[in-house]
Amino acid sequence: MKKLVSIEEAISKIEDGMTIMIGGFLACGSPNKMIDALLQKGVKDLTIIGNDTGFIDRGIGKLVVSGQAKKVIVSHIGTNKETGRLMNEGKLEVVLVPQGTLAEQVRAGGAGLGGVLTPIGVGTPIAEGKDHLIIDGKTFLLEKALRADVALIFGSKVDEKGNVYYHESTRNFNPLMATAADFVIVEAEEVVKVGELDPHLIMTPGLFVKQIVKA
Amino acid sequence: MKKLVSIEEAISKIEDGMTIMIGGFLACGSPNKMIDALLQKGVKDLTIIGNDTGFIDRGIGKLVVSGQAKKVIVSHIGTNKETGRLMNEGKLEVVLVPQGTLAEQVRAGGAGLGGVLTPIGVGTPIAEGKDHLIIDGKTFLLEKALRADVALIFGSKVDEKGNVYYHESTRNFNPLMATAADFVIVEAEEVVKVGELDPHLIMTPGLFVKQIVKA
Amino acid sequence: MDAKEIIARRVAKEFKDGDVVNLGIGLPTLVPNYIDEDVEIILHSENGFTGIGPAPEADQIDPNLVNAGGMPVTIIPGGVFFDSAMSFTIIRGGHLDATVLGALQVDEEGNLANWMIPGKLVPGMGGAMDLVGGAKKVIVAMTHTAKGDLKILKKCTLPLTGAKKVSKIITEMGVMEVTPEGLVLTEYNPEYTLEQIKEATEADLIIPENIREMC
Amino acid sequence: MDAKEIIARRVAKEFKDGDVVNLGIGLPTLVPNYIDEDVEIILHSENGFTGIGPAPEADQIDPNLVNAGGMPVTIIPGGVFFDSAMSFTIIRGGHLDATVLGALQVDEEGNLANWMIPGKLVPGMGGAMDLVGGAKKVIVAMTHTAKGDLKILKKCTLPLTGAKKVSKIITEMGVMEVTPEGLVLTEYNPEYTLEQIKEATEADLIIPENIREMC
Repeated sequence: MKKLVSIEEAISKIEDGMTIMIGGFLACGSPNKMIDALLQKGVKDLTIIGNDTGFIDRGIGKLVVSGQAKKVIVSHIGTNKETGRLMNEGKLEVVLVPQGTLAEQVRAGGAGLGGVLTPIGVGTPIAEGKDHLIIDGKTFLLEKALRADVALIFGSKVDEKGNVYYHESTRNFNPLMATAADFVIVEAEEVVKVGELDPHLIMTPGLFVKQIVKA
Repeated sequence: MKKLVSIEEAISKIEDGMTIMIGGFLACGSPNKMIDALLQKGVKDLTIIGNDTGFIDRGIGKLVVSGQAKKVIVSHIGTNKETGRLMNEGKLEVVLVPQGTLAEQVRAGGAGLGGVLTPIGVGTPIAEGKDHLIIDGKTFLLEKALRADVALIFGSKVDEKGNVYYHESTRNFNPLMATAADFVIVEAEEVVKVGELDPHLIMTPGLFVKQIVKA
Repeated sequence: MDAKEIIARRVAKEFKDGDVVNLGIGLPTLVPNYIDEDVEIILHSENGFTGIGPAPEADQIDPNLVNAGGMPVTIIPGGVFFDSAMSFTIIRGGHLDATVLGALQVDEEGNLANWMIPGKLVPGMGGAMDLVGGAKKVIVAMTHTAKGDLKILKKCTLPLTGAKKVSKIITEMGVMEVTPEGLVLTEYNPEYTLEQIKEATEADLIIPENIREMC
Repeated sequence: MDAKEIIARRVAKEFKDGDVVNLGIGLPTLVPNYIDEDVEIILHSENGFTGIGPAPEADQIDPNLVNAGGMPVTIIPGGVFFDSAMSFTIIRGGHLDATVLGALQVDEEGNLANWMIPGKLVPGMGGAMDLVGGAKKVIVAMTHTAKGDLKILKKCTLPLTGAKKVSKIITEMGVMEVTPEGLVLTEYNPEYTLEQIKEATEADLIIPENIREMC
């Protein structure tokens, strides 16, 4: 199975209205070439799941500025003023989620679990309308699992079978998102031969990855 | 903080009646020196959480044969006939849990989550008496988080701050258990200086580890 | 060819290039010997890696590298080591194309029992419940009867491993698919008559017009 | 010393050797400058590592290594990289000894608001809800008032980040502990009179007999 494809071929998988997970944390470890390709393709009405909406000119934020996102599910929007502006104008739906809850929701989606039972957010506005479970006397919120049609992740070194190594703080949400979408595309900073990566250093097994594009 | 201690000092933390997690999979990646020290100390009425009860002469199984376990929470007992015999004689309580559920329960205990919502086991005897949650039309069992007083784990290379690298298939439950106990002791095949391990190869951050003993 | 070889050879035809497969202990481990050269499958070992290679030579045995049955194995280039949580994320999350397991009993609704005989034998489920519940395709590979006792039943009488999860049953007598209408014998081994196969099967077998010889 | 330095210097005294600490952006990042040389703390960065080191020289900036505020940092020997799930396992699972954060409002019940001003400013909670909910000790470090507006209230009016989670409030005026009886002013800065401090605080302050000067 040949996984390495052109950006054009990979981007052809993404259609209007899809839910897309995009890796990275304030654009560190984000698949920037794929984001640019999405801009160029002009695909719209996207629901984007990511840690944050980055900056107006970097990371996920570009897709907010371009108006291609109809909804974002993120933990933070403070570094991109356009997100707040579009939200206040009613042009963008913003769901804010505690970062650790978001990580677990994505992980649960990838792990076949129904949701997450977390104590985080109890007694705050984000608990409103959500199921509260009392387990052994402690209260937990039920936060549902998240999945996406496509996940766009960024890998520092990727072998031809799709095994991914993430360098330093680029890892963040990438390995979680790689498990939680129907179609996973990794943007590889460097593509290496099978066998070149230490099997202990591979953080995303290639079985999760459908396509590889070069950064 | 000096974490490297003698086995005698580490073992002194373990008392009758405690709940102990022990890493390893059919004794591969088990802390065998610590298990032998527990045998020698003769501490009893233990509740042991592990993947399996190993063999009569290897791994967790030794503590079953010696009669020091009053209860085991494991996924498999078929390789140790003594477990079944003691269970049938009413001398040992055995709680059998699907391996993946056990892994998530331990992880949830370490991650501050209330439990696991898993589809595994629905419609089987293990679902009896457990809460069933229907989420978006699919049925999940609520399996509670697991924690222990002490976790005994095995690491292939451990630095003096307690950062752990697990080699090959010794990893299994070890990194999960390292997060889910009040006191974590790692048995190190090799102790190395701080800085010798690639920070990407460390699978258990040292902050989880209280003490290190040499294997 | 003995019964086991017939079964393993037929199971091997179930896979397409790139499939991720978990093989249970015993008979299923014979399957790789019969897979077409141009079909490359990824073998998953639930104790924590993908890329199971051939058994090592006696002088090459590595105690840190065993399969889920505790037997020494090797890992092929492109293989990946991970912990038990990731291992079962792969299984439970729907990332496993197929699992091949033996059974004590299987029935026409696709129920499977293979983890205990109350009062007699209780090995535990290990990873079997997760495999049966999580794999996209659950293939039961076993001899059609056990010392004359029927194993393919109208309704399992032993405690279930999974409810309505089996996709296909492959024995030395034939191939049966679980369908909403019941068990369909899609292929038969011409060494047996259809009458012999029906007699060896408690479940009703639907014999389609286009039944083929097993190959 | 300006207010920020006074606060950071006092916060630095909260830690003991080996503590695992997460410092919020802004003022809290000044704290490491004031920690005793014989106290070694482990700094946690919620985007995915422990062992935050000093900021790099301009020509040493590594785009793959940033802190949770997106700023270039370094990692010290013994530091560890991990993904967002592990990062919040550390936070939510009770493995973080302390977190130091700023606040828009904090009240005498230990409630904290710092993630949004409805209709005006909605940066999102990022990791703050997890930090407030998960850390063993939640230290609010901030200037006592904001341009004359009181921030230490009887009851927060802004949406909460965490309910009843704050342990201690440290400002340039003093140190307040949250107790079941209310806010206890345990230390005060002698540059201010107790009357001035009370006037700058909407919450009732309990002044114990053994109140000390802030150091």
